[in-house]
Amino acid sequence: MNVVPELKPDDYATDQEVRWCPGCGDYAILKAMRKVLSDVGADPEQTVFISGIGCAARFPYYMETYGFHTIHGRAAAIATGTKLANPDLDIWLVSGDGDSLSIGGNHLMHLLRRDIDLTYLLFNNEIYGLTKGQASPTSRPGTVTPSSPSGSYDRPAHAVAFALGSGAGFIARSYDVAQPHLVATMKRAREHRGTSFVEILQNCIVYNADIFADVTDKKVAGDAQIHLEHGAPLVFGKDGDKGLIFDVKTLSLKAVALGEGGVAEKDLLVHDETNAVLAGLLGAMDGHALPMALGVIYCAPERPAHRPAHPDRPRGDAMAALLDAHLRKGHTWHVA
Amino acid sequence: MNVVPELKPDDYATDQEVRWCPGCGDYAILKAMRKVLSDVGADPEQTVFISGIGCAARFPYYMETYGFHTIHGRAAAIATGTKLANPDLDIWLVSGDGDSLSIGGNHLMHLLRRDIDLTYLLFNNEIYGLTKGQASPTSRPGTVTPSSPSGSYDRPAHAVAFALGSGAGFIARSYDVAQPHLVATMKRAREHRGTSFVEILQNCIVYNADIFADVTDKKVAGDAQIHLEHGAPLVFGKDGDKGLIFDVKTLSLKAVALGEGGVAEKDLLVHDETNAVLAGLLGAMDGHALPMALGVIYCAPERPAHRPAHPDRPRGDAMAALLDAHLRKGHTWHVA
Amino acid sequence: MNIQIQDPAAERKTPVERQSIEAAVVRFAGDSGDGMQLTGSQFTLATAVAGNDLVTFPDFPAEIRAPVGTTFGVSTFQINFGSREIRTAGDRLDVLVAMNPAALITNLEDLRPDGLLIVDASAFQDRNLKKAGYETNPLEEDDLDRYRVLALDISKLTQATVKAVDGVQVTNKEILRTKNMWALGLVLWLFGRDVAPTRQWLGVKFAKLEDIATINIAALEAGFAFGETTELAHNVHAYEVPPAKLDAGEYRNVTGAEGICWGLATGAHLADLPMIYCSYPITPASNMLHILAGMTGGFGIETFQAEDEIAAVTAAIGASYGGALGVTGSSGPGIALKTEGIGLAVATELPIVIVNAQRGGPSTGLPTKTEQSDLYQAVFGRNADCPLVVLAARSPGDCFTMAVEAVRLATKYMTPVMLLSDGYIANSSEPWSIPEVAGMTPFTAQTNVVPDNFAPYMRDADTLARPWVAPGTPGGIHRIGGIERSETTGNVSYDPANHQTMTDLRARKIANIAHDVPEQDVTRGDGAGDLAIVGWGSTYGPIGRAVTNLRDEGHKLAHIHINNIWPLPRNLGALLANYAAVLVPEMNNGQLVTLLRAEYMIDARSLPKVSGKPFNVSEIEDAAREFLGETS
Amino acid sequence: MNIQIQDPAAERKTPVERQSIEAAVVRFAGDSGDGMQLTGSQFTLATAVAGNDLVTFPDFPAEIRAPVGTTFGVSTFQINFGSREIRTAGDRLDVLVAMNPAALITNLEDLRPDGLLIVDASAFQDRNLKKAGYETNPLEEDDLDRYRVLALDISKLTQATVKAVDGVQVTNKEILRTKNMWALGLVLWLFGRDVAPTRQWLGVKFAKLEDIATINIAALEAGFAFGETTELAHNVHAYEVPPAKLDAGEYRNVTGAEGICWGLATGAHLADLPMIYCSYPITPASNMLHILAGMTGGFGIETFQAEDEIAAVTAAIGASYGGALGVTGSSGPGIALKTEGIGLAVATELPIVIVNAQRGGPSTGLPTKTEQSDLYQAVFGRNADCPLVVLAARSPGDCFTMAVEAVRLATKYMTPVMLLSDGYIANSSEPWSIPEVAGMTPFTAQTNVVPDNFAPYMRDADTLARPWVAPGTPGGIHRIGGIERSETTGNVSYDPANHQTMTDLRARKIANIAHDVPEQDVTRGDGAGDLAIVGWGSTYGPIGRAVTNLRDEGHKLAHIHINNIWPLPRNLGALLANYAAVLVPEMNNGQLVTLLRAEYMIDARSLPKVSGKPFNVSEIEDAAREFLGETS
Ligand SMILES: Cc1ncc(C[n+]2csc(CCOP(=O)(O)OP(=O)(O)O)c2C)c(N)n1
Ligand SMILES: Cc1ncc(C[n+]2csc(CCOP(=O)(O)OP(=O)(O)O)c2C)c(N)n1
Ligand code: SF4
Ligand code: SF4
Ligand SMILES: [Mg+2]
Ligand SMILES: [Mg+2]
Repeated sequence: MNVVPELKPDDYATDQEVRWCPGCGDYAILKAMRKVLSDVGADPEQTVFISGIGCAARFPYYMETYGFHTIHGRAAAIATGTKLANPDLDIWLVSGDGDSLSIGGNHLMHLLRRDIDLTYLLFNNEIYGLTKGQASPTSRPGTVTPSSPSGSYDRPAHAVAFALGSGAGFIARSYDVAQPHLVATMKRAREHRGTSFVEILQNCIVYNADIFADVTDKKVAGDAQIHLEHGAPLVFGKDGDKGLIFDVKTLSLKAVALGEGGVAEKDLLVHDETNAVLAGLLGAMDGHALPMALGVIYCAPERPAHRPAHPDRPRGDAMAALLDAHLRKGHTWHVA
Repeated sequence: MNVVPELKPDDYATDQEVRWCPGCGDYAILKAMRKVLSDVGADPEQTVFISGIGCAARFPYYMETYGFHTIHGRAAAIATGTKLANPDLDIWLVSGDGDSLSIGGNHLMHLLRRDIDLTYLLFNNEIYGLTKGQASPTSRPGTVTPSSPSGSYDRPAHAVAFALGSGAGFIARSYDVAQPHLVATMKRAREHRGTSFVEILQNCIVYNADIFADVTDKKVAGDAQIHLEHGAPLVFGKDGDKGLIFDVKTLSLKAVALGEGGVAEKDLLVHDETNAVLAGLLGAMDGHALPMALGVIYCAPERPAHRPAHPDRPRGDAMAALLDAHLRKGHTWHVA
Repeated sequence: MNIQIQDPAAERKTPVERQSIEAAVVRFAGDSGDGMQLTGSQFTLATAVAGNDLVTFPDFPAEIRAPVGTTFGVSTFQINFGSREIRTAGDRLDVLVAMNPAALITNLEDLRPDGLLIVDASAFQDRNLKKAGYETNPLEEDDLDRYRVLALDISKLTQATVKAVDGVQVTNKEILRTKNMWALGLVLWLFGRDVAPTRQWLGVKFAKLEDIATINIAALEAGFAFGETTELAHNVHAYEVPPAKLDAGEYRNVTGAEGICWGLATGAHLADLPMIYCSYPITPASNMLHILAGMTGGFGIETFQAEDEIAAVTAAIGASYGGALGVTGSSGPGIALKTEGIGLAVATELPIVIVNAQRGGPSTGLPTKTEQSDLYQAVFGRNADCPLVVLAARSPGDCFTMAVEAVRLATKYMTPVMLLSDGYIANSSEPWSIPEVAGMTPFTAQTNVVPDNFAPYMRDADTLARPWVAPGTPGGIHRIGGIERSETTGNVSYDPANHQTMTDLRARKIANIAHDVPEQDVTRGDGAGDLAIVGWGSTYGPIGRAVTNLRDEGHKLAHIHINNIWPLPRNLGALLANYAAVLVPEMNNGQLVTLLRAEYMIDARSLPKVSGKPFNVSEIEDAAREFLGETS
Repeated sequence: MNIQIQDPAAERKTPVERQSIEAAVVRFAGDSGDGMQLTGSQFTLATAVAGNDLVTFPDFPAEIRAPVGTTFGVSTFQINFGSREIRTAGDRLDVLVAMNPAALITNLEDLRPDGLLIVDASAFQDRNLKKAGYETNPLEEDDLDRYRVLALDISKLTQATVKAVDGVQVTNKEILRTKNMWALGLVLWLFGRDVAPTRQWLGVKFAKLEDIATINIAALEAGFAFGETTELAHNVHAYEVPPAKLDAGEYRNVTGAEGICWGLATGAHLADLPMIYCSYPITPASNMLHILAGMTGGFGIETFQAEDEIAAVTAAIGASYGGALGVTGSSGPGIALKTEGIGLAVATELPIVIVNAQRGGPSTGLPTKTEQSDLYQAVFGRNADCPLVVLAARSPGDCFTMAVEAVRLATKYMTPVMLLSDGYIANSSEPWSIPEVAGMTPFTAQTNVVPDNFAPYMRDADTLARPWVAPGTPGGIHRIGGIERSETTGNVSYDPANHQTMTDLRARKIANIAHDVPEQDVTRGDGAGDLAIVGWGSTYGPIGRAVTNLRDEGHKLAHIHINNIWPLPRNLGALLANYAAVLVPEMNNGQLVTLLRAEYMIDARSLPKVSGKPFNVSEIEDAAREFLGETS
């Protein structure tokens, strides 16, 4: 690797005009991404953005790194091939909720179980942006769209639950305009070895505007969000006056008011990002009855890599000799 | 529906020669299936078996009901179409672990989240039988096969965890030769409304013989299995002398010996099949540190069906009139 | 040059004298946010109501909402209308309305010399000019001298109008959004059209936003009044385009997407089947999903938005297996994904209809642009010998007819039918003589009747179709599958002779359909001559116009337009042999031409165009002239 | 009829007199559990070592392990060997070894009249007879009179032999499993072959099971000795098949699957690239995955068993994007699923090799049977105008050559290359003169070199290839994608003229490859004549034999065998024009013939065969005779 001069966020911008709708949450994510790369001093030549198809998937065009805008739903498989070809690359995968969880669900599942070392950013706007607003698998029941004029029927897919069920080793969540939080979360994801899965709630201002406002709106954020920190008690609330405890009877989480009924911070559940069961409980909270969990929901302890390292090979004559020997293995005979 | 005469298990057999390897676990499942239909008095004319491709997927040929042997991995989508066309049908979907969790993972996920009312039988032999023994996504790491001569690398997919993560409403497990248990489990699955997902451990005697023996072998079954019953304490062990408790510190299950340290049956966890968190914990037990859970692992409380009932339509002239009116909606004009 | 910026307070002029013309091509071009599609549709409506024949061509940007003022954010709507038969959206514009510099720079080259250019001068500001790539303001240069330019400060004009309306509570932004209605009003006046239908439509659209309705209507009427009352530049005439001689009947505008959906619904009705439309969104096929999802009023239509295209086609197969009419629709890349599934439908001989709204490729290609390059895929694009029926629609109205035919053939012959439309047909519209569904002959398909001596692969002696017995049918228990099946019984068979028999049967069944579809007619011209121009799909318009023009010049050529792509019409080979030369214009690199050459050993020549745009009439004329021994 | 069941204790006979013959066809047929594939391979080895030319044809049941004794559980292995050039596995059998009634009933019709039938009489028991569908024991009827029948109680013979071996601890079941070795011994004797290679092989195979090795070797030698010592029926001769005149060199047997894998590995070496083979198991392509997965000894080959075929092809694309040689292999239905992905490789101009081991279809079809019916899919089967290179291998050895060529063309022209083999080639074997990799000219591909004035879609003036710059390369940062790209810069472009340019470039790049591949030669015969029989792929053998036979009879015909399916060889049209007629035998319903007719306007005629079986030489001869004006 060559020495990378210090780069500012803007140095990661290409000369291509950014073509999202004005006000789209994707702009904020783009901004955060450039900051992440600048902060960690990423070498643009060793960095690759791979995406599927969708509004989100235009991302690579705007990053002055290597980039591949592929086809709908297959970015996970393509990135797997690229990583196998060159394990040194720092690969970022950008994909929408339709791209990831509708047509691409199978590849996402297998990427996660194979734990290929890359960072997966799922831009979840709960809608198909690029194709003009049809319901996505993450759309809430009853979402009225051109393809569901009487409201969508199907129970939504849940990104975090799906990732856990698929065996993901790293799961985090943030949202578009939560700049410092998003930047920090993406950095953690980049550090983790194996597939790091990050759900980013993203506002599609045209087809699903403000769908996350009940969680992200500044006015409600305090009570509707909980920011996770490994080893720290699960405190939330505008004034840090609430917390989560575990109810053994129902095997579920419960919100409590600190101070009330004698509950102190020490009585609260402590976040353990290595605990998959806790991850399932936290991941499921939707910001209504319980606050939505943001940050690193799950980070499995280092898992053994089973796939052998990239195979070495001799070159030139040495390889020719190897092949010539291989072709002559087993029974051969000579004709004079 | 017409009156169905009483049918014996053998009455559900076709005239086609069964073409599995002698000793294959599929025979036992076939036997159980015929018994299920006979026991519940299923009308063969209202019953359909739909399968993908694989050894397991030959199933429909052997059932004297309607049947469709389709293509690899797509049975879930095909069955969805059939159910939409005729909601009265009793549909059984038969699929191998490769068919379901490799090529077919995406359709399985979406079937489960849509909760289409049918019974899904996943024959898990942890191997690709039909194509002669390659590793499947459920194969254990290190499985030596023609496609993984140095042992398979990838972390296995977990059927129950995947089903939970996909939002399944009914999840059960049994195994091929556990005849009464398998029959009872399939009956429960059939009764449940929505997609009932049943993992059946199945012995592929040719390519993965006895891979489940450490759980299913009569000699170890007592300690390696736990049979779930809703509302009953989680007791297991050859002599019913062990049980499961919940460890709040680690949010995990723990096996205890009854009597030891004063643990009595009343201290044990009670199975609540409506609790998804418990389902996750039970489903993950693999028969080694903790016994493998058999029976109904999860059965969600009745969930509202969002999809409207099959649309009614007028016929003949009435429909023609409806269409003629529709074509004339909006601006029209007359040319004389 | 001297551009005259009109003042709204200009004097009242003398009563309008309208110049009568046979046809005109108008294009509205503006920013995506400028509402050009609505403007175009409303002008279309007024034009249709006035009795003209017409063809429209909407062209959207690929971006959802591109930044304001950019060239890639320009949205256009073109209409060709006239008192004669209109076949294309028109090669060259008579009138271009450009709402900003980006719209001007990207559309000007299509305006004919001396054509009328209406621009919103208020949008020609520094920022906009720069975004469009202009160094200087074109309105102040003399590059526009070849056109008749009407540069108006539409912002100011609109604002003035709306301010005059009493008691409405609107923002300036809302006022400026009505500029398109002002422009529409002016163009309506230009062609002597009625504002009433648009006024009515605005009232309905903004029923819940009364003030918005009011200001839009005010702007519309102001634009019209401006034409009526203001002395425009000396070279701006008002026109009259008399009604076309259309057959008597009730008419409406129809887009290709509507035509297909209504045709499918009608086909399902004629077959007496419920229909399940299984699809995954993709441009330009999504419209069909939207239209059918909206047909909730008891048509027996269910839509299923699948997780991907594979699920869509296989769910359609499952639906047909279950006794409904399974239909799936997509566009090139999505159809590619359906390939394996379609093979299953061929093997199990289940009827499904697959609609392909073709778009530019390969791969993601040009999703919002038109092309007809999936003919190879339709006819040949499956593993093994895997024949099916391929139909192509030639116009929005023809979409209806072909969709009905697709259902008829699928259900009668128990086969998948692929119906090809394209991005152009799907979105463009034409006046359509509304058919009478009540008068159509049913072709009832029965899925719950078990024939005597039933076997799943027994065959009708004429059609070679196997019986369609859906699960749930008493007495019909059987099993089917994708492994080769024994003739008649349908049981799995690896027997070599049986495989040969079944392969032959599958091919013969499809080939025989040629006897059940019309002979190929000569669309225009005589049954023999110097040149046949053979087309399919949406080249219908430009080929037709080109042939008419050349025949008017005395050339002996004919237009032959093929709807039955596979099997080809039974007389086609003989017919084509009557012409000295055969030319095949296609919006692809020469696909039908391969088929014709292979089938008939006729030295058909290709005229390919792969630019994402329909043919211009002149392109076809030019190529034809070469064959006719002339250089134009 | 009078069948003589031989007694092992029969008298020693007079020294063997061997009848010298030019060639012989032998088929071993038995239950799946009878080890016929091993038996056949060992006989092949001995035959190859003896210097014969040969072709083999293994045929497995579709079932993994069908119930014992059933007709659908029969497994066969056929070998044609001789002192002349051998081109097919042979139409008619000279010797049939049938280990049970099911093997007899399903194979007898291929035995030539007066052919030698060796049966294990001990298997002709009631149960087995019934399972095979015999009402009575055929060995006791006179239907077999037209053959020379050697019915032996091989069970008894084997048991007797093994019992004579000292000190082994084996079960009776294990003893009976050596019957195949006994039969092999006898057939080895029949043709005067050496048992040594098999003895050695058994020693290695059962290195850890000494007793099993011992009894197998004992059975093998006993079978041989039985022939040597026993007075066989008067009409059973021993044969001698002298060595063939093969070119000097080191030889081995190679299957098509091996040929392709080793060719890919060699190609990757010549291109100096690591290779990543991405695949999803499917018959008959899985073997390639198995072989390559086994090549762990430092060849720079990685295998990736993907979750499905879409992931396989797209991972291969990702691998090539990453700077490795991405390869994917599958069979018809799996290739169908790759269609969309391949379009991306065409659009982004990334090199991948796609191997299609074709099988019977449509849909699941006949997975274990051969067919060459994916030519349409290979050439035409994608959405839009989406050209790529299609190559076909004609024999197991040719698989190696074509795989190297596929890598060369893919990397030189930055294009996907589809390489067609089939179930027959993949599994059958032939002696192969082992090439010297060390002597081959490299065609190094560089993925980490940035050309001057780099732009991702700049092009080499000769090849029209764009540069291959993998991520990680200093100074080469760029982005690519599936949306249409601007010429040179590769930035997204919706410009109509650019799309036309790029479409033309894509087509021209592939068409130009015709100048870089050999001109079409005449495989056999002269460059002009009454008839050209044109073939591709695995029809090579039967066409070659048929043409040789007919030329020996004095007919003026030639065999032209095409390896370059797309683009077709540049001289092919002119060459074919030299023949009065062109006949195209294909194991499909006439696919290459479509291409030839469309391209060259030559009235080529199809000889289709779609039975899951290779052509018989006689079928081609008969069809050719009709063209040559004779009825045979
Ligand atoms: C094979 C295929 N099917 C369908 C499409 C059309 N398509 C493009 S993006 C998209 C979904 C976009 O939604 P999402 O992934 O959520 O991304 P967003 O636009 O919301 O960022 C669809 C259906 C396609 N390009 N290719
Ligand atoms: C599209 C496609 N890809 C691959 C195959 C080959 N194939 C058939 S069955 C199968 C997997 C079988 O494994 P599983 O689903 O576990 O079923 P089992 O045979 O073990 O019962 C594969 C890979 C196919 N038929 N079609
Ligand atoms: S459609 Fe939605 S997601 Fe797409 S660019 Fe516009 S605002 Fe963003
Ligand atoms: S291969 Fe395995 S799963 Fe398949 S039939 Fe044989 S034993 Fe059963
Ligand atoms: Mg989205
Ligand atoms: Mg399996």
